[in-house]
Amino acid sequence: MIDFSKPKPILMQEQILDGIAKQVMRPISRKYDDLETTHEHPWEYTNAIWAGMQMMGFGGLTMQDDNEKMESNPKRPPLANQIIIHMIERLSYGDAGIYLCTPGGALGGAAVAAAGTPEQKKHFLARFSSGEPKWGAMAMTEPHAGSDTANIRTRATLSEDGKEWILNGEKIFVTGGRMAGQDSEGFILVWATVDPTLGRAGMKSFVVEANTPGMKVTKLEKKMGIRASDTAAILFDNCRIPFDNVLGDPDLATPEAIRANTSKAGFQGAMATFDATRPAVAASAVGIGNATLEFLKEFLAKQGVEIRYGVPYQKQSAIERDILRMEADLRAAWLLTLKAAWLMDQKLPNSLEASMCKVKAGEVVTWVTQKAVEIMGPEGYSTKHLIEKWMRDAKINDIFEGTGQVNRGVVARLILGYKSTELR
Amino acid sequence: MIDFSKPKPILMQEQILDGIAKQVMRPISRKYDDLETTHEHPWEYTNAIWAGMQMMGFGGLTMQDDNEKMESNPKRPPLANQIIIHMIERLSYGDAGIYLCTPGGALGGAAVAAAGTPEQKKHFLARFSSGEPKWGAMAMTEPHAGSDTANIRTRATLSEDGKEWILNGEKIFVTGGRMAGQDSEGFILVWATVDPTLGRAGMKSFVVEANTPGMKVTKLEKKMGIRASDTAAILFDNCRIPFDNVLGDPDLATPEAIRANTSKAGFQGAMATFDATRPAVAASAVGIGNATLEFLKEFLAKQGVEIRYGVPYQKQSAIERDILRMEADLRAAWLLTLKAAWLMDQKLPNSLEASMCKVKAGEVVTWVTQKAVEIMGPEGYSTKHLIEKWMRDAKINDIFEGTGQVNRGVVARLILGYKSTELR
Amino acid sequence: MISFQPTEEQQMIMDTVRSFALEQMREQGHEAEESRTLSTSLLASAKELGLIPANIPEQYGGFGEGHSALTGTLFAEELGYGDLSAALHILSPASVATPLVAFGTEEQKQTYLPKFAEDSFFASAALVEPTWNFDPAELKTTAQKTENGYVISGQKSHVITDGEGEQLFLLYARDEETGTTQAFLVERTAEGVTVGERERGMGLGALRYHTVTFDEVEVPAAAKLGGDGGVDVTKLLNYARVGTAALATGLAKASYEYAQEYAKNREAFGKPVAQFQSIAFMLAEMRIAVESMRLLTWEAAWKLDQNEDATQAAVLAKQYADEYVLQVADRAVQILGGHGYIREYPVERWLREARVFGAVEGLAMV
Amino acid sequence: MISFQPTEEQQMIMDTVRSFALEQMREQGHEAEESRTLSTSLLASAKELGLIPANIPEQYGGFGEGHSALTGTLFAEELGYGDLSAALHILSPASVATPLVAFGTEEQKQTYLPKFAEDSFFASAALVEPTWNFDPAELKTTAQKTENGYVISGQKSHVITDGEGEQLFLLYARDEETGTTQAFLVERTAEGVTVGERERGMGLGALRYHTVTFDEVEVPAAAKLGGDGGVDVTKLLNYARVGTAALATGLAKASYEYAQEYAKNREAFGKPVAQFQSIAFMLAEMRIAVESMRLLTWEAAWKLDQNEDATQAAVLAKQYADEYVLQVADRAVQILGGHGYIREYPVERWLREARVFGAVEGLAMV
Repeated sequence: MIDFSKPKPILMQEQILDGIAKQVMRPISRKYDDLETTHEHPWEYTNAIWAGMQMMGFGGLTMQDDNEKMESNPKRPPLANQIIIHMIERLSYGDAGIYLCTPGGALGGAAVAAAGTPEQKKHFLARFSSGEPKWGAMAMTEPHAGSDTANIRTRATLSEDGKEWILNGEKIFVTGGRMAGQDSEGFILVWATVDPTLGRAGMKSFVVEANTPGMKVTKLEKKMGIRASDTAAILFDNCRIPFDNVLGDPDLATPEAIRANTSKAGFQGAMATFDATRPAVAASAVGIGNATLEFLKEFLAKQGVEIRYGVPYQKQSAIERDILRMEADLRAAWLLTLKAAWLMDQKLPNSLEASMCKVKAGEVVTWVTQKAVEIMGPEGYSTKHLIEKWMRDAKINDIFEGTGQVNRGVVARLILGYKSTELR
Repeated sequence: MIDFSKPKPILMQEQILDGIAKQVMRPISRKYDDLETTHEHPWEYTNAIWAGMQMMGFGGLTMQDDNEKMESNPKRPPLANQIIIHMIERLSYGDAGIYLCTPGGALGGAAVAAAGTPEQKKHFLARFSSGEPKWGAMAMTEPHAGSDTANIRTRATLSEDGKEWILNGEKIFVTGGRMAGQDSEGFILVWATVDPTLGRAGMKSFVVEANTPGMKVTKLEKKMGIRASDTAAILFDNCRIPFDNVLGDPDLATPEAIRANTSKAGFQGAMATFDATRPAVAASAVGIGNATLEFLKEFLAKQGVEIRYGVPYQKQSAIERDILRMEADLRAAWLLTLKAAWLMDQKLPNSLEASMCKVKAGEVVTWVTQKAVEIMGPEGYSTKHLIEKWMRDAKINDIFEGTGQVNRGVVARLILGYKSTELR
Repeated sequence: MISFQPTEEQQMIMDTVRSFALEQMREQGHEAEESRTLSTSLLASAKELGLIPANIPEQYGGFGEGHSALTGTLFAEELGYGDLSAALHILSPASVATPLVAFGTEEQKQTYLPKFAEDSFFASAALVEPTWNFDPAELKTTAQKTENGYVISGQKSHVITDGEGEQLFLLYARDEETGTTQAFLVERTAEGVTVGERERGMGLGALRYHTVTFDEVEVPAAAKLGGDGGVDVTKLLNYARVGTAALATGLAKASYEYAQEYAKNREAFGKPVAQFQSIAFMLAEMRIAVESMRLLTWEAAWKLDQNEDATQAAVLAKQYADEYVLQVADRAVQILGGHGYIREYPVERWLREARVFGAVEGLAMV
Repeated sequence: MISFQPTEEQQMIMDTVRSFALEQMREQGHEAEESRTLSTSLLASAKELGLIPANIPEQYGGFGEGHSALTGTLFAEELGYGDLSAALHILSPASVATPLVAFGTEEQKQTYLPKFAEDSFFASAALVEPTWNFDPAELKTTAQKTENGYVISGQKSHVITDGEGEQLFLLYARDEETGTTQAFLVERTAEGVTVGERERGMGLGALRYHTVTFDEVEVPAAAKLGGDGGVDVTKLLNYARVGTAALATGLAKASYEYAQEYAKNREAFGKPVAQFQSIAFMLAEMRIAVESMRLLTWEAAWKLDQNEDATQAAVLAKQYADEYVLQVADRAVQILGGHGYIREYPVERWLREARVFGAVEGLAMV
């Protein structure tokens, strides 16, 4: 039955997260935005959310992982992805930059959960639920390969004794790369090719434990927004990791095995990751949008500006018209996101929905925040409110995890039934 | 010196045309829109404009042709294209469907003027300035070649004695094809290939006199708008025309000559035609937009709705905001059009500007008319006003003479310096 | 619990109506528009779909378990996917039945609801007024209380009829006593009712709708829907909002699908035009628009069914649908290029129809 | 006679300023933003461009043949093309000089205009007020007529300064006597003037601007610009509108060009990303936007120079520029993808700056 009522676990979580968003995150939003140059970690938040997560019964923000935990309890319906997107929405409503500092596996964890063997999941993900906060991260983009992920140059070669992989290459735009690779006992999930002549089939992902010799954070980017979160460039210079740290069956990861197999499992692992991470980004976008809209409406109410529903266009004010459009667009983005997460929880294919919600949410939050600054005029542009920050934070959602253009391409290929050779 | 003052000839023309638009065209707009099924010719208009054109000193709406006439008089500045677009704007402000019934060479004439030899211009274009009204038309699109004009299949072969071309093929979407090819002593300018193996180089344009045996109007389309104007499908079945009726030097038009020459002059002739016809379409679009906006503002004024200029967004009504956007967009489209025409009058390259104004005007008139219907609500949707008709008429301007997409492609290739093999 | 899965029963309804839409409604759309006449056999088969009886409880001659706005939107989307003129005609009686079920007094229900099962019975709302800035909250048609009932005067437009036959109107007027908008059951044959000439618009050529004048029409007190308590007009308007939003979703889906098929089959420069990003990305956006129109509509209808305050959700769903149905239909025309402008292809008609959503409020109800 | 050809003199100005913009302004844009300080050598060289003296007649120490809004917009576009923070600072004195030339009494001109040639002299408008819905037609700052002059009270924001030094303000206030907006020449050192902390916004980090409080500031009657006749504030606002529209055009052009170069050089899937329609068509639309912003601005400025009623044209040019500069800058970021979000590349700064146009009125004047 079509139903929009929020399940209890989500309602319970929401109370806690709403409190953290408003009482913990908002008061430090401006501070960590300004502190970008030093990249100080927002411990006020991390400690609070870490405690909150233990309380809520799931430690670490690692997507599919939790679904499996839940499935072990047959009385609980499959909700993990819905819970996660609700969580992300609320934390991003608090502060999208600080949200990205949430302890957990993040994209790295999601990739392990999507493509790892049961042993790997257990081995690599357990850390995120207990002890000190830890972070995961994923390193995919390279200076010369943005959306063209098949063109990755980072190389993984086997050591002579066949017991280790040796990574060489440079990664950029690693969200949380410093937290995961240097500041905690986390790991970085690195995409590399075991043999460039194999194209996409040669692409594999490798778990590199924090502070592994040969891995070095070389740069932290200064960004338009989400400044509380580090965005790292990472160099791999003869970085040696155990043979078993390649995701999936390691014996199938050697160039010889791939040639024998000619499967594209490696790259498809990345694609499966996107099915979870794109709704996550969309949820974050919606969170920023909701924060903006709420603040804006409260601001207008204080100014005596009423927003009426059901008044014909001919009698609306310009602001009313725009606010209604903002609300409808944001709600549309959210419902698309919710459906993508629900499908995933149902173990139904959701690649189309994952890209659709990402396209919509990325575009909507961009215009909603830009419009909000305009509506609030000089007050909107000033740093005395957070609206200007939210506009800066918003824009990344139309860019990372595939730009709006990349995701339109995914949607188009799926609805048209085209391969990427037919439509790029 | 940058200057926006209208020259005298245009001011004088405007008075006459404004009268024709309001007093002759508007009263018969609805009638000829409804009469589409019979395709009766709007003689009320044709007779009036024919008289008016004689009065204004230039007969027949044939673009570059008039510029050359003007140039023969050194005291007159080069204004022909500016005059033409002002004329088209005003007549389309009257009625865009009826405007397309204006006697003259139309696109066929423009093509002759752009690519014909001096003798051909004289021979083929003289008819449009005197005697009974006559029409020209251009036949380019085929059932399986829309924007892909290089893929034209209509074939021109030489007769055995080499004295005639024999045309075979089918053309569709010939604007005014019946007026030009059947109902008057006009002609149809037909694009055909003299040798399909030559690609674009083999493309030539041929003047086919009205009622030449072998040329037959097979169908008149029923359309969303511009219903007063006929849109014909034309069949060429062994249609024989004189050797000299190929535009440009006929001796260079044979497959052998083309192979020896390997020039693309044929197709470039078509492109040169677009430099004149795209601003013409843009001007027509602006005319419809201006009619719509004027009517709408008068309507609103009668309802007591004021449109204020200089009020901050925060104090505007939704309608005010939209009307201001409509006005700015329309004016922008017009200024782009004016610049494209001015460049052409200056004998400066204008392909970029011609496509830019076409993109802008086609899109703007579509949304302006759609928005106007919305603003006027039930009154806008009803056939008791012409607003609904203008919305139907408007849409063709984003389609013919290259869709918005085709023209974006032209703009992109020109600004990026790409060939069509690099960007399509 | 969140779910996007219709019930089995709903799925069956959707499948049935979709077949009807594709096989019968779509088939006659062009001819109906050109001849300005809906096929009578089509309308007869439509009755067999049982939309309206499904919303009428058994004791009043229906077979429904009760009214569901959500089920209604599923139904309406499929009808809009078929043909909008026919859909509006088919849905017309619902805009009287739904308010009757929701607010009718026992007597009103017993008197009127069984009629909806009769073949010759037709009913429609008389809500819209012929003003450019029509606002259901500020009607110009007035109902004055008299000793025995009400005297109603005013003019309505966009009133759907089934020809010259008898017909029941649900007439909305400003109740001068309370200052609220109320609804009255008025027979077409009542004195003072004049059905004017058939109206014409940019689209909906096949739909028969009229201006109707009510000149001091006297009705008994029992004609006021809901008796003394009257109706909650906000709720009725919300039913209309989700209903028209669903129709718009169907129309948008039809346009999107048609354009997609065309783009896959039409070649230019040696490949299908769908392989060009400019076309492919438009199609992707059209798909996203259709999907999100539907979800907003579902959520608003669900809220209505939950008896939650649904006004905001319904208004947003409607405004969103108004905007995007036009954009999707416009792009479908654009993708077909020259062929999109020709009446042989349905997309130009769909564009003309798509514009009605933003221009005229309250054309249908579920 | 219609023409789109600048005069030779104008062309020379444009070429000079464009070189300055590319070689000097663009160069320091990033560093200036990060350090929140405009290069002093840049500002010194800017004076040599002679923008303001060119608008001041010779007898008052300038070398101009008179003020031309059109020439001003040509100038402003190039400055905006260079760097917006620097451009606003450089243009700041013009927002006092232009009104002086246009409306000053002989005495006011003689007193103040020659100062504009002095190196240490700085001037700025105090127009904007710190309210979300700022409306120059309804100022909250008031000027009360007294026996000897006026007492002015109110608060202004976005007042550009040159540091701590002396400075002349052109202060806009509601003249309580006439009920119109009027302008007053007020020295920074006048009693009751308090320059508050430097303001911060999303962009324009290098620009020094402040909230300034005017607390019962007494000025002589001679301080009222234009004497008893006052000023035609509509005309002044129109100068501001075309000036900021021109700045927006320049900023949009910078964004468009940068994105275009990037797209031609950045490869993906084996070819430059500019060869994908989604990118190429965005660039085409950006080019069209820049071109049309410019033409609307030119026409409005031309009308101002013709002494025609230019309000409608100026308002439209401004509103259009506000909208499109944001769209163009946003798309530039989008085309650069991840790199567009990084402060090393200028487009993210340009996006933050682009938003100021729709948010804050009257920042500059030509």
